[in-house]
Amino acid sequence: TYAAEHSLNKHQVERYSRHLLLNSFGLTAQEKLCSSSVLIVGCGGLGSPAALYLAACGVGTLGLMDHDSVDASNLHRQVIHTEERVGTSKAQSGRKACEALNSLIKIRVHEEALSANIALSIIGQYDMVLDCSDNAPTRYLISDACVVTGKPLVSAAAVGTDGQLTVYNYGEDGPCYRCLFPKPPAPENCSRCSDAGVLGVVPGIMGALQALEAIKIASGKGDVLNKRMLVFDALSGKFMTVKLRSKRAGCAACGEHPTLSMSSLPEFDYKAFTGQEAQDGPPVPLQLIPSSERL
Amino acid sequence: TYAAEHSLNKHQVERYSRHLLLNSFGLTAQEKLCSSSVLIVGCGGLGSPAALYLAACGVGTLGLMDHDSVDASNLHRQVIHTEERVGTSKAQSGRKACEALNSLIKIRVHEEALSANIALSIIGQYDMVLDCSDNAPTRYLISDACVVTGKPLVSAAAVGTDGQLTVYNYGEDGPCYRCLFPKPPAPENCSRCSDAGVLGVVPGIMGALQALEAIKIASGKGDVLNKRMLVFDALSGKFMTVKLRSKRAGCAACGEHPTLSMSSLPEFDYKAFTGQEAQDGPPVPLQLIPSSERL
Amino acid sequence: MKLTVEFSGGLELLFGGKKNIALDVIFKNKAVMSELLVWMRDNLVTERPDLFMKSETVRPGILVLINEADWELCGTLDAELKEGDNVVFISTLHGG
Amino acid sequence: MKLTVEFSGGLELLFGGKKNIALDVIFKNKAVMSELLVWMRDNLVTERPDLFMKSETVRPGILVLINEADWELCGTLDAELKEGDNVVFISTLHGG
Ligand SMILES: [Zn+2]
Ligand SMILES: [Zn+2]
Repeated sequence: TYAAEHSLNKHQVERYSRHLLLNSFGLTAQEKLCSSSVLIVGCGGLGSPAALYLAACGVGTLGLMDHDSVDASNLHRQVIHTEERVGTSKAQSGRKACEALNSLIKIRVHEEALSANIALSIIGQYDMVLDCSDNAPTRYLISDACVVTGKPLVSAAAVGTDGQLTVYNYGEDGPCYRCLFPKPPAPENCSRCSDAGVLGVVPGIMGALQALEAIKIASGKGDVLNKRMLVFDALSGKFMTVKLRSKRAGCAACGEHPTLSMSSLPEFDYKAFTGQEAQDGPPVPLQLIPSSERL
Repeated sequence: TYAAEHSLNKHQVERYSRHLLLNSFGLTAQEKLCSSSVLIVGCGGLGSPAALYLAACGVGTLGLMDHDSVDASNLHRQVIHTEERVGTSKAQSGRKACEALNSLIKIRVHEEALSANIALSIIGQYDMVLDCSDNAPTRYLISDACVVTGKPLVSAAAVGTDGQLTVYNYGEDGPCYRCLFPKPPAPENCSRCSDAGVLGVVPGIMGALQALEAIKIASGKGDVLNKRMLVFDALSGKFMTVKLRSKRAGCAACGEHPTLSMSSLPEFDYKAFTGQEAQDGPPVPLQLIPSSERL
Repeated sequence: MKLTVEFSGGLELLFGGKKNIALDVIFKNKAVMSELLVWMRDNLVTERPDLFMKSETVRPGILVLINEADWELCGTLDAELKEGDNVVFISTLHGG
Repeated sequence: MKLTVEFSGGLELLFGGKKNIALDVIFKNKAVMSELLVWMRDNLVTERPDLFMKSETVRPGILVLINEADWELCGTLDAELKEGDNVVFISTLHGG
């Protein structure tokens, strides 16, 4: 049913037939998807659905990066892992889930933390990056490395019952993470799932939405969420799309006279800049709400 | 760290710690979740993420219903299945995925199609139902059976790049499916994923949102999406929440003088009513858009 | 009267693939939904008008929203329209 | 001047847990964001004002939106407010 001049083999045509049937997607979009490469930094709550849906849809090369190992308290939201794989590498566990789902794609595993030293060489190998990390220093590093290497960045976050999603460093004048947040928040304002808690399905929803943005970028279909942020309030069930600024002329990463470059980024001290280690955040001030006022 | 008077064992406290930490969720909500039972009808594109996230979050009893078996063309979106399980029962395949993720919950498998004969006795065993089915007669049957047995129904659908989500038969005067659609559409207006195609991640997003609504209903936290419908356009990335009618007084299922009841529902001919078999829909008129006008 | 109409769930296929259309409608009698439907059928539908309307109203399976609220809340066919109103037509989906 | 303010990403914890608040603000000089921030700090914050403001503006990590658009697009602290405006404060999240 398809013309001879396309790059999909018969397994791919069968596997992706529901995409090929789709008027608004079709053969060319699927071919682009099958030849794209995507790096997922963080195989946790966001990375789980993002990896599953990107593996399923046929991204050519999927990179899974995480230095951590699976803990039982992860399994309420990190659905790519299993009880059997508790204690093993999250990146390897993610690979097993994605391989079982789709052996037609190539999966690469990076079992290390993203550091300024290695960021450019790893991110340079992919067409785009998904920030599924869980801490401020890593978020700044990923954004800076994407700007320096010229890669679009699909960034999501979830804490408690709130979620956020946007695409950085995309299009003519799309902003980067530093354009929005030139100064990092103080460590006590950076809540983490492990401290503040998170309703497990919230990163599930946000990570699936990240996969969608990656698919749109890779396939060239649809309007990418750059210069816009999707803000989700799970308890009220409300999504709000807000309009963001363009690139900031004075941005240290993507501005007119950037101080970050291929040569300076590996030297940049993200720990000193954010006041936080990538590996462990401060406890969140849980005492703020007395239990009598809880929802 | 938790008072002695609660019903969670130490494995549950460890597993669900990120929910227990959460100010807006906490112990009582988790206890309610752990004692709830949810039936998922359809282990496909919507049922896959719904089952994974409901299993992960600790729903007490999860029912997985599907009469179909896994096909390779399902795997681009039905991420609960694997290549190894192609040809096997979808409900059993779903059970394997959920069991591997969370052995603390009870999983029940229903490897049969939902028919008017068995609907009341099966749905009667659960606290609520997720409609993850793929055809009009099954959607009417599930809604009617939920009205007759008094169960809330979390209903989602996805075709192409569009998604819809609402909660039927919930609250004082929440409508049912028949209140909104008293007359079924003609068969040629009922497009299915197998005919019209579907971007795989779209049911992924909608199914995760279904799990969230189920969690809100079971836990008593947050505003449930009844009398509202969430409409998602994946290509533009836009969510719209629309306000729906209340119960319709003349509704055949939930109105003031219903014709459907415990005794009459099993006799109702859903095939004749919708003009469609639950198992196979008509081909969609794909010729509507010439390829030159495709997005 | 300037109105915007939107289509979802595949209905855009009947309107040249457009999801949003800005209209300037001259109503013959009253600015009500029943007249808008007929105007749309006669002036806007590009394919298969029978997949949009059946007798005097939208075909079964279409949800109509006026300013993001179900038209059942404002009178269905008799609902009055005013300058700037947004009318959305959503075809209910069955797939999953 | 009647305004609504909304909080997201945990900032509601500084405002008594409320996600939406309807305000009636009397501005001393001009109805601009800089004055609104000070008014909110003095009249609305229930906990830790230092987690809301730092020197004259919001603390780093807070995104401010006026009518759903980044306040950078309308002058940040000098952005003028008018009756009915909606101002949203979003704390950026890092978890995943
Ligand atoms: Zn920048
Ligand atoms: Zn009804």
